[in-house]
Amino acid sequence: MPDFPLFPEQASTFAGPIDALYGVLIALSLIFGGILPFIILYLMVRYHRSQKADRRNQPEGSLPLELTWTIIPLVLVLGVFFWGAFLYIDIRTPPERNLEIYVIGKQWMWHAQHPNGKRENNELHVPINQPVKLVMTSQDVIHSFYIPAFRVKQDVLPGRYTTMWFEATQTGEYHLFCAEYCGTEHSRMVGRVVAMSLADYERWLTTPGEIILPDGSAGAGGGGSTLIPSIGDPMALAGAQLFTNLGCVGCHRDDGAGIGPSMVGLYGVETRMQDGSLVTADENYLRESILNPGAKIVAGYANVMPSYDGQLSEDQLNQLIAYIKSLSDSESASTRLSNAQIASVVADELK
Amino acid sequence: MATTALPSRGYLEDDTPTVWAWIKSWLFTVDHKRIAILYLLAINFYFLLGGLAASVVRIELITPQGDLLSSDLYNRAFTLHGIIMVFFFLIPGIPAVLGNFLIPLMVGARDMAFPRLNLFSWYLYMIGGIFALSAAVFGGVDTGWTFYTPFSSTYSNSNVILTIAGAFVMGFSSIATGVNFIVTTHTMRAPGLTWFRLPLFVWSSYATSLIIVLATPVVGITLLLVAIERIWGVGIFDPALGGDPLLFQHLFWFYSHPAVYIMILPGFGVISELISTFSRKRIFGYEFIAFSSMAIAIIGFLVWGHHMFVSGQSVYAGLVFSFITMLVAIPSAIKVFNWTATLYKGSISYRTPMLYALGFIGLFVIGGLTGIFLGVVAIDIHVTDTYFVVAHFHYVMVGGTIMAYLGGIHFWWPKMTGRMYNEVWGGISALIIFVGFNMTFFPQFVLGYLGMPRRYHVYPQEFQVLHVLSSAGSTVLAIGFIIPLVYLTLSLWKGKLAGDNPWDATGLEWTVSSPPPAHNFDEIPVVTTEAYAYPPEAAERDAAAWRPGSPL
Amino acid sequence: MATTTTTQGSEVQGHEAHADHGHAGHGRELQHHFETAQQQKEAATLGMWVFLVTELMLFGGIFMAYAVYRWAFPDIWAEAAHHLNTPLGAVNTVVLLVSSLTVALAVNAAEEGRNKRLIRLLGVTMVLGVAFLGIKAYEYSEKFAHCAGYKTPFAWASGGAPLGETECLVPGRAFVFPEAHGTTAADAHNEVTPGQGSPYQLFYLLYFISTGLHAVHMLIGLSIVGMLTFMAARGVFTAAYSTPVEIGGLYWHLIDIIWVFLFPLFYLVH
Amino acid sequence: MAEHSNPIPGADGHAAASDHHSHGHIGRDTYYRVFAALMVLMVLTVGAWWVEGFMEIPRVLGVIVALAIASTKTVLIIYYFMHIKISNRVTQLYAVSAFIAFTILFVIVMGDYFARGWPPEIGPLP
Ligand code: HEA
Ligand code: HEA
Ligand code: HEC
Ligand code: CUA
Ligand SMILES: [Cu+2]
Repeated sequence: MPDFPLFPEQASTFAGPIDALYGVLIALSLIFGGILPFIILYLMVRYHRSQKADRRNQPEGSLPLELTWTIIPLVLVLGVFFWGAFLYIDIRTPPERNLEIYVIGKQWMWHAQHPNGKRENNELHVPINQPVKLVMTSQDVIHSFYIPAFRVKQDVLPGRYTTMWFEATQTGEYHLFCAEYCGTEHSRMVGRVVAMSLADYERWLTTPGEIILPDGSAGAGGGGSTLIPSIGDPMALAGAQLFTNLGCVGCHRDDGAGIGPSMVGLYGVETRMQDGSLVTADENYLRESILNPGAKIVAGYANVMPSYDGQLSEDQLNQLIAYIKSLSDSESASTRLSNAQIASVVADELK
Repeated sequence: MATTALPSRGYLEDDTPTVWAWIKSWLFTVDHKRIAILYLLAINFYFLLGGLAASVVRIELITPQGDLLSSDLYNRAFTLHGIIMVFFFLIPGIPAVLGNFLIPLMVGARDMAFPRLNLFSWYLYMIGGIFALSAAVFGGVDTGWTFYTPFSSTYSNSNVILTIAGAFVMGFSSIATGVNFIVTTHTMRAPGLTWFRLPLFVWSSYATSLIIVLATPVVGITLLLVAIERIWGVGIFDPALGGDPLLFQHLFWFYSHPAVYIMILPGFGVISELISTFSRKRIFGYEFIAFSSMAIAIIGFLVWGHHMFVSGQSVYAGLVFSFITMLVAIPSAIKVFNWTATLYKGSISYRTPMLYALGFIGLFVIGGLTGIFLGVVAIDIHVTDTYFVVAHFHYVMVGGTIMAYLGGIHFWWPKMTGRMYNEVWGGISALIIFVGFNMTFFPQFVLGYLGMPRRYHVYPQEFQVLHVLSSAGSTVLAIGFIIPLVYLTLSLWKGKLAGDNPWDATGLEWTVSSPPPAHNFDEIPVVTTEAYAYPPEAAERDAAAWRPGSPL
Repeated sequence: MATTTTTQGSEVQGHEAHADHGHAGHGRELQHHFETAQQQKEAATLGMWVFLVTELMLFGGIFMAYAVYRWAFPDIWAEAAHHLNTPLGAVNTVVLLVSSLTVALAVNAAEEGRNKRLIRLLGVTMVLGVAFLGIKAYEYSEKFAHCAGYKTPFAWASGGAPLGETECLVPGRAFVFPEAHGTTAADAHNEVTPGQGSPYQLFYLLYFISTGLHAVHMLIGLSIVGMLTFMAARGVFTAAYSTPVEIGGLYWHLIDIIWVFLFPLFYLVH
Repeated sequence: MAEHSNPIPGADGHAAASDHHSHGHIGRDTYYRVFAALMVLMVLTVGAWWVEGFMEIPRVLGVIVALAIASTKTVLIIYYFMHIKISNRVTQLYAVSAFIAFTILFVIVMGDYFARGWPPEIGPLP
């Protein structure tokens, strides 16, 4: 990196458009912030008391003038607003197909989990030319995930998910900052984002690395590479394991014959609640259903599901959600194994 | 009704026999002018304290490592800086000092409508200040001035409650001032002084009071809830306890955005007075300036969410807030253009207050225009919580409000004290402040766009050059702030007598003696002219009277 | 004209719109800085109204929080509200409405210069105010008694009948919301909702904060009315000078208005 | 500017104020009638709540009914008991200003929450 940059690197698809808008705003500011002082300076000198000048017929006000300098700035800012608004909608609308990475912020580190279960701390490896969607939450206070070179930032809140997406365009290492003040070591909640080619990324995914859980303990083994071909998504696999271990299967049977509704095909679909409302089963809904099942009761079922609040770490919650999501994934649905099968595979793997 | 009329005794004079009686005559005064002086002393003390904290922050930031302060201390330093500067300096600043002193004089009244409430508000201010100070002394606070939950309500282990108590009490002080201004403006105006004959300073103070009255209670109760959450461990804003942190942000910014207009509107009022006086002509577009103050006060209530663009609020809300933020800039633009137009065909003199006024326009325009950058959501996503924001608000708060405050203090100094200050030093320090200010804060725009997050105590190496530049600038700035302190103080003894109207200004406050008599007016004046009623030939005469050697 | 420095000494006080100020003094007093009594009265009334605006916004913050959470947890709200003592709340509402009437009549009496009637009405108002606070205190202590494990505050004081189930509706670490009755059968899983982090607690938190803040305002209101009674007894008010009664009355009505909203919002939820 | 541009009559300096001593007057019987109305409304609120206990009506409706009744009571109290009926325009404006400010707060905040839903999502756009 150069030692004295004046402009940040452009390393994502957003960087160009945002910098362009920024440039326009600077130009606009130069018109007002540059010309206006010039006019003032001119008037200051021209009409300084020591200057001979015509001071008769002073105007006291003028409606046309007032309208001019009301309407012109108004039109300009509205123009800028609409430009910015469309850009904003882009920034907030991830494309359909994307690589989903879970991010957990905690005082004072970032913890990321890739789709195959590979985890990393204070680093984020992403492929370039590939939309990446981060699904983020916090374990304690509000943080903010900020990659200046990508021009993206999103607060990370405790107790819910926020998302953010970007598409890196250049390989390289970039700053990762926590931008929302979060306590003592806020300024050390930094890391780096490594953008690499897709091939490198895939290779990186399969290299085993030590897993450090958010609570600081080291988990076992690498990215579970051997399982990927046979089962697919180890994140979901871990979730499946939990689903069995926590006894969810007891009520949520895939055939729908349990006390609770089946999880198959649940994610992303609208479900009818007892009070008649329709709720889309997204991450937040799933999360709420697990932590606070009584909040929304599915029509036709009783409010008997216990709350798992306080019994699951954010990690485990993410895994459960990934598992439930995998049950709706149309592609994987055909190759999907039943709960029991997964459990047995897991059991084998753990031996 | 008492009859001891001592018409020409200045409000500063005393016939108190003992020191104790003298102290009492100040501490129990209900005279709005004395209360203004009490405020002046207290507020300037807090400014120095806040400045000291800023200096500590700037020194620490010279190097990218955290070598001077621990991260804990650094967090406490900028929090102290922010809280003191916002709650104890800038919000009460112009209203409580200049407003208290001038509003009754300007509307031709003998005092505020509620003089004892006025004194009470000073005591509230002092009590609030003592809370905040003791919080700092007993270990400080590290939440940032925004008190975001759940950090402030659950995680921080610093003196949050004490500080909140300070801000809460201070809030009621500013409510008291606001109520007083509103009622005074409505009921105490001299005969003939219609709304459209009021000086623009009164208009803008009125708009300010409106915001104070409507918004301050909300932040009061919000902070109270945070304190309750902390004390009893019950959650309104902490998701772990069942609440929603965004609700806090909504409630906080519902006050704190309008609060930035509490800070700037009185400044607008001062600038209107200065520009007109030192151009020796009527202000251009009086009604537009007056109504734009009210427009800012009202529209200002609709934009608070622009502080929450990346907080997780809905996309719709983001778009709406962004849109209205664009609108709120327009009234400010109207003001700036009208001030500029006032200069045209005037007879401009570069007296110290005018230098501050011109500096104000330049800096406020930069600050305001970068506010537009921030209001455009797409840009804000990148620059929010970076030094770009820091630079923006220092340009409007320091470059705007403090310039106006200093300009106003210089302008009315002869009225308040009866003496003139040293004009040469005045000009010099205004220049130093202008240069130092730009040196300090302009690099921060660049830093911010590069991605330097705010509230960072250690930072990547490549930002150092700009940080050093900024710190160097802040030294210059500090010098610029200390010089007026010196010559203004000296002028109390050394300054030459000012006379009733040293600037040849219009306005009722200039018709009474300097310093004004204790009860302001012997006879309540009857107003028959508009504000800024300079005769059409005033500028011409003034220019004609200029000889080499008379003041610039 | 008095000079300001003498004002704080021997001079008698007129009135002040702010509730925190004393009202000692006698005779109708025109403060030195006002020109006419009419002006003084207008200032006082407007001042009080502006102050009431800030009071409303103070409660506005709480109402906002209430709105958000009620919208978020409608069922929980309904269930939680059933544990409040609605009859007592209703009685209290009536008590306050009656006191509003007596205050309005008192202002009327003051305007007409009927001092005896004024004192009587103010007295009745105070009795009603105290009754309101008494009932409120009983409601509160009932909740605290439940936390301590007793059915009623009296049982608590005398060590009497214990409460059958665990219930503690006072927000804090001990908060326990009793098992929902009437919902589907013996569900072993649906344990008692613990204190921390349940929206039930949010309901009670908001309930205690808003009624508590309201009770504080009641206390201030009572002392204002007390002060007015005292002044009336000293014969301060005449048909021509009754502004303090009027603005004191405004404050009392405000307290009433706030309760008018608190009652349906907390006690009448389905 | 000429005097006639004064937008707020009756609140002008005391010169103007003194023309305005005799505001209206509210008689005692009015107070009694208002009180009776308040009592009726009181019964209505509790009654509505009681009825809602048996009837299945949308929850929102119940809230609206309760708030409408409370607002009516408030208007009665403010208008008659608090003399807004016979106050000057400025006082009347201030009396409504708090409600306007609260409405702004309420509409915008609830708007944001509606758009996000509960549990809150980032926004309506995925
Ligand atoms: C005195 C205080 C003050 C003032 C007056 C302003 C004025 C404005 N502010 Fe500022 N602001 C703050 C103090 C202030 N601000 C503070 C303290 C913060 C940070 C809080 C924190 O997080 O700690 C902040 C943060 C802040 C943000 C949030 C940034 C973030 O955290 O992400 C935004 C976003 O929209 C913003 C916008 C604006 C706008 C649009 C104006 C407008 O009112 C400006 C209008 C003025 C002009 C536009 C200039 C004059 C006009 C012309 C010369 C004509 C030409 C104009 C056009 C063509 C438009 N401000
Ligand atoms: C009115 C408001 C105001 C004013 C005047 C200032 C003035 C200054 N501010 Fe301030 N600032 C804020 C309001 C203000 N600031 C706010 C609200 C924040 C956000 C806080 C937060 O994040 O929570 C902030 C944050 C902030 C930061 C960012 C910290 C961070 O995010 O990490 C920085 C860094 O450069 C800074 C610098 C300065 C400087 C150099 C000045 C200079 O202008 C100061 C110049 C004055 C002096 C130097 C005093 C001179 C006198 C002496 C030094 C004499 C010694 C003293 C005695 C004898 C008692 N400020
Ligand atoms: C005692 C039985 C029981 C157990 C154990 C149980 N659930 Fe449930 N669950 C239910 C019932 C009944 C419902 C439907 C009623 C409701 O929405 O609360 C439900 C609903 C859900 C829903 C919402 C489904 C929809 O269709 O919208 C999710 C998601 C869910 N459970 C996940 C889990 C997970 C994950 C676990 C284990 C950690 C689990 N449940 C354990 C009984 C159970
Ligand atoms: Cu995490 Cu700042
Ligand atoms: Cu703002």
